[in-house]
Amino acid sequence: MSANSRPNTTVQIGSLTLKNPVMTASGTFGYGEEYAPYVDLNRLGAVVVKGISLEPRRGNPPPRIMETPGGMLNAIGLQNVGVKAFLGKKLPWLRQFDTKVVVNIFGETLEEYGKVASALSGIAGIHALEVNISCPNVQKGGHVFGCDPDASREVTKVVKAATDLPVIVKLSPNVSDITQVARACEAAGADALSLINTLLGMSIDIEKRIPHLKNVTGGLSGPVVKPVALRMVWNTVRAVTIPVIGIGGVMQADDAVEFLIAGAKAVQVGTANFVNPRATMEIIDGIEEYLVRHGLNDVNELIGSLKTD
Amino acid sequence: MSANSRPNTTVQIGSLTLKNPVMTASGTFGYGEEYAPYVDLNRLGAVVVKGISLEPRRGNPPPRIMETPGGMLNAIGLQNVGVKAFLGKKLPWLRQFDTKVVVNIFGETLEEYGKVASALSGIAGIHALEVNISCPNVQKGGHVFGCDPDASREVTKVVKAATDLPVIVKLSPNVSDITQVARACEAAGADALSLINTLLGMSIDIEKRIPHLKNVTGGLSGPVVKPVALRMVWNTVRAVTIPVIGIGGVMQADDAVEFLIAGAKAVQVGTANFVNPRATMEIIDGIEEYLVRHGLNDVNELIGSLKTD
Amino acid sequence: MFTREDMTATILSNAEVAPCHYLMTLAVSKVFGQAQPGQFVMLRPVGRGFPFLGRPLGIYSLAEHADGARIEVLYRAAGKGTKVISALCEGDLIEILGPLGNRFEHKPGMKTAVLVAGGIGIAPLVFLVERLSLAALPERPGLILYIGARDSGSLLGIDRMRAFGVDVRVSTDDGSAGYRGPVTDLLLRDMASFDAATTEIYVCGPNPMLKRMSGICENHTVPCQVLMEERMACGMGACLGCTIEVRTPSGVEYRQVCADGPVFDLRSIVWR
Amino acid sequence: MFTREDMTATILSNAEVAPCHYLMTLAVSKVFGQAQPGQFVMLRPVGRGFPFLGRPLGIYSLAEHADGARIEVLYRAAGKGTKVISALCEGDLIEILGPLGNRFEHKPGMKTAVLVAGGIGIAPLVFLVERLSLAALPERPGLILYIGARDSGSLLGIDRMRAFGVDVRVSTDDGSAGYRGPVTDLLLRDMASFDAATTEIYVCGPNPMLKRMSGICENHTVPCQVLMEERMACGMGACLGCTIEVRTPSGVEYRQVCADGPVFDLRSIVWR
Ligand SMILES: Cc1cc2nc3c(=O)[nH]c(=O)nc-3n(C[C@H](O)[C@H](O)[C@H](O)COP(=O)(O)OP(=O)(O)OC[C@H]3O[C@@H](n4cnc5c(N)ncnc54)[C@H](O)[C@@H]3O)c2cc1C
Ligand SMILES: Cc1cc2nc3c(=O)[nH]c(=O)nc-3n(C[C@H](O)[C@H](O)[C@H](O)COP(=O)(O)OP(=O)(O)OC[C@H]3O[C@@H](n4cnc5c(N)ncnc54)[C@H](O)[C@@H]3O)c2cc1C
Ligand SMILES: Cc1cc2nc3c(=O)[nH]c(=O)nc-3n(C[C@H](O)[C@H](O)[C@H](O)COP(=O)(O)O)c2cc1C
Ligand SMILES: Cc1cc2nc3c(=O)[nH]c(=O)nc-3n(C[C@H](O)[C@H](O)[C@H](O)COP(=O)(O)O)c2cc1C
Ligand code: FES
Ligand code: FES
Repeated sequence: MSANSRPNTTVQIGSLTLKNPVMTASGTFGYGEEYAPYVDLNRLGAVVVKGISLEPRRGNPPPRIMETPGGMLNAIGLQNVGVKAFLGKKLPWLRQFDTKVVVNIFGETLEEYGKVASALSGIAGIHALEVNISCPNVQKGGHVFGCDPDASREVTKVVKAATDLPVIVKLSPNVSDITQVARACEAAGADALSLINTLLGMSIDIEKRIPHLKNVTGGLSGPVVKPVALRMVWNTVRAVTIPVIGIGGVMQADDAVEFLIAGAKAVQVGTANFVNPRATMEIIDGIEEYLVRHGLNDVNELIGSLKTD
Repeated sequence: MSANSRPNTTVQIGSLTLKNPVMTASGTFGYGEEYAPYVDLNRLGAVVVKGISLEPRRGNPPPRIMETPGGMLNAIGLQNVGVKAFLGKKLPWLRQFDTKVVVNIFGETLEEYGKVASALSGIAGIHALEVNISCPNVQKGGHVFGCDPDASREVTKVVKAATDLPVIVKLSPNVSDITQVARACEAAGADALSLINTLLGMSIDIEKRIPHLKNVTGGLSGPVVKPVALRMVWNTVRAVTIPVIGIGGVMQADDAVEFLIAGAKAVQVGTANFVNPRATMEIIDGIEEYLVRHGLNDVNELIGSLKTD
Repeated sequence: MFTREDMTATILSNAEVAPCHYLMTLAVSKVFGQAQPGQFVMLRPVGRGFPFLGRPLGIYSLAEHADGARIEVLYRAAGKGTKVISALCEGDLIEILGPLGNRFEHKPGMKTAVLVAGGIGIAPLVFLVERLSLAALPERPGLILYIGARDSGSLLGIDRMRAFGVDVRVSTDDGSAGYRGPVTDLLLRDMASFDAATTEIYVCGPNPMLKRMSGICENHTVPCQVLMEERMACGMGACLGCTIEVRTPSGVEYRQVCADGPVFDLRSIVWR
Repeated sequence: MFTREDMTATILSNAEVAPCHYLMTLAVSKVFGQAQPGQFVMLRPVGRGFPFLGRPLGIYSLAEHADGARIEVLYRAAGKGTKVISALCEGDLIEILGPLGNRFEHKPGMKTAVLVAGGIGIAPLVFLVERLSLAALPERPGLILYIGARDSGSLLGIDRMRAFGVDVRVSTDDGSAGYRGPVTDLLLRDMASFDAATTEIYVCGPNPMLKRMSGICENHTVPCQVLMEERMACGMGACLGCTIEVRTPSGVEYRQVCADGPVFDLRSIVWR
């Protein structure tokens, strides 16, 4: 590689081409606008927006968040503006940027998943859907779709049937065997998988003897979840043939490189945005520096390069 | 409570009486001897020794451990001296102390679980068995017993049939719904449950592009797992009627108090012993101080006192 | 666009000014020159595992100069995170985000500004008064501060307030200074004397005090702005973590303290 | 029984003595008075999230006094954890465990001690030499040090060695001091001259050097003790994390570096 030629960082997530493997994680980057003062959105591989449902949602009562050692708990309750307001108020602003827009969707019933997916299809400026299956199925006694391979397969089928966009299914880590769910989603036609969503956790105010979160339990994220996320990505890339996107505790370039070496084709940056709004920019630069330092011409040479015996 | 009367800290784990709710976690306190220079074993609620199998085990090839943000990964591979050497060389030393000795056991087959359990029964100085079900079942394609409610039930049955000692079943957190496994073990006659064992994780040396652990994946422990452990304890205490012992990231008294408030009848201190060999002593003192500061005469008033609406 | 430099401050001093209360002076970038009263910053020690999230602290004072700005924050070591911050020394770097949030407002015709502070709640009000005393108002507004604290030792910022010509009325829980009892009692006595058309009340303090204030406001019409506090992660409206409930024409709705606030119409707040 | 005090040290100094190399002096409790050459301590900064586990560092020197002891550690800022430790200042407290591990041994009839150090590997050997020069031996043993480093700037501890009357033989990778090339080349030339019955070799350094040493030992019979390194959590034989493979009469077995070592017979080591 000649000294001044920059390594290729373009990666392929199914039919979706990213200029680099760094995406934002849903719910941690708002609708992009919030971070415009800190981030040049044109430089991002992709923006994944806050989870969208058919109708607007108020979310959970406060308090909704709490810091934990090396991470945080959240129980936002999927508050969002709903499909209509997203298309009317948020998407137009995002269209001006030269990046890929991935819309994270969820529902409480199979039908709802399908309706959201179709409502977002065939619309300029939306490049892919990410399906959050870590939601309670109100028709199945609130059992979380993503914790059951069959329910995960159903959701994937419904969404695939409702859209022509590439479909990324986002897996829950709160399962006995993530590869089962991964295979079920692949079989149902998922174009890619992203993992992990938050680990279920809890923390208590011992002076008041009440939970720190009004919702009692919440989702754990941040550096603390990285070892678990990395292990699940490593298991999943060897269980499926579709691309896998690594999520969980990516704070700096080194963390992203770990996921890429484990076999993830891209990473999503979540909680890191809160503690360092410029995290994505620094991670993009850091990955390129790593490639140069190790004499690699192409990030794809790094992906899946873990040596084991 | 009169100023100078000390609060009661005695707790009951089924038929097992502990002078206080602080136990050591298996594999993190050796066979007790290692910590004698730092800990007065007479003050401990109970000592849980390193997991014992029928035959001695060499364990995994090194490297076996790696630090992670706020925690550590280990793949010791259940190295241990085996039942015979334990009874001959380790137990006699432990007998001199006025504390409860809990022997953590495991096997690779149902038969092995049964044999270890009976080999340890009717022996002076052993007060209870803790059954580690987070082990691969060699007869079922290496599928981990503890990740399947039925397999967990079977193990519990076999052990109960083989011993008259109180049986504590130690649950794995790497499951979709820990309450299912908990109920299965309760139905099979478990006298108590302890949770959590380590979360499966992984980490990578990005310069060499090899896993930090020779075994590739390992068990995550330390402060990072506390929110997950606390959530699972909270779920489990409301799903079963037998006593639950909280394990995971208990570093200081405040952490122990969180588990007690959530409903755990006792806690186990694990990784904390590595970074602070006197952790158990300081936690025992700290719990008592908390009780006094809050005007509680009895630790049992604290247990399960979480207020939610 | 904000740069790394805009997100890094140098600690010029970090002194304990009262038991568990600290005054920190920070050398910051030019971008903080635009900071307005009521706005806050998120502070986070550099390169430590803990605290993981930034800590929101109001701006106590701001001074611009040629190649940057200097801000002060007055804070209480309330818990583990602020204790770590209070242990930082002159010359240490600290990660900073800001200026964040909305601002205290005042109508052009304001004749009297009534400030109500509980304990450390004085901090953002000092910055407000500094700006009001410079504001382009038809006539310089009368400034009255009602401040309550645990004891005389915990009364902070009063000297600065007096220096700005503020009429200071003190109350303490233990009576070691001024009136003995809640500061809201002091205010209540005078409420009737304020002209709702030309007076603005600004409140900052602990929740119990804020709730008493909203009780008072039910029987009076003087406009009242309050600085609300809630746990935060991002500080910029992205995580939706810092939620409170407010009454709106279209019913009770959630608002984000960091982005829609921290300053709200006290009468709109739904108290838990 | 060890107390909290025994587990807390005060940093008296922590200075960079060569690029990325630091010398830290610690005020420690009386219990460290028993420390022996080859033993180590686990160090961990107080009250930070990171590093989470202690860092094992060999003892470079020990001095007892009336109400305690003073130890020195000579260390390289190799990674994230030791970098944090290197940033600690005079007066800071640091958590310490120790003295841990076994010790370098010597037979009563030892006439010559051959020390082989690679880079920072010099540290524990300096403590060894200090003790050997005081040891109750029939005659004061001859002391020869073979030391290799990247360059002349990275040669540490030599002055102390000379002060103890050690005959120092230097090699550097870049030839900026002494022989250019691996220090084991220097040693190899002289190996034949050592009497296996009265000579003892002590080795400490990076793995590549240790492997070359074991190659040399295959063709010679001089006893050779090596200080091994492995990642550690507890430092006291409880976690079974710091495992290495050694040859024993009953075949290849696992040993714990912290409890069975860190000093081993170099010929018994099974290299990965
Ligand atoms: C807009 C705004 C302005 C503020 N201005 C000031 C000020 O000028 N001076 C001052 O002393 N304090 C101020 N506070 C309160 C200050 O943020 C908290 O005291 C601080 O966050 C406590 O952190 P801790 O780590 O010490 O407490 P911990 O209890 O250890 O914190 C645990 C978590 O809860 C959060 N938290 C705890 N209490 C509060 C609180 N009252 N408000 C928001 N988050 C909280 C922490 O940020 C942390 O994330 C302000 C808060 C807000 C929202
Ligand atoms: C018995 C013994 C004595 C030692 N004496 C000295 C000494 O006197 N001077 C000196 O400079 N170094 C010494 N070392 C090596 C020193 O422990 C490592 O350089 C240090 O642990 C690196 O930590 P880190 O956080 O900087 O590196 P990181 O790579 O960030 O550490 C990650 C993890 O790996 C462990 N680790 C990394 N390298 C080593 C290593 N070589 N040995 C053991 N653990 C390692 C760390 O402790 C940590 O747990 C000794 C090691 C042992 C086992
Ligand atoms: C405050 C917050 C809100 C989140 N909202 C969503 C969401 O709406 N949809 C979704 O699929 N994941 C959501 N997540 C999960 C993240 O996208 C990500 O999967 C998780 O936080 C792990 O990554 P991290 O450790 O980098 O944060 C949210 C996470 C946080 C912290
Ligand atoms: C080094 C190490 C060895 C362990 N060995 C065992 C074991 O033999 N049997 C077992 O049931 N659990 C074992 N555990 C799990 C602990 O007992 C405990 O469940 C887990 O570490 C979580 O608690 P902690 O966060 O306090 O460490 C081990 C943990 C560690 C870190
Ligand atoms: S702190 Fe994130 S939205 Fe307010
Ligand atoms: S470090 Fe724990 S056994 Fe050696």
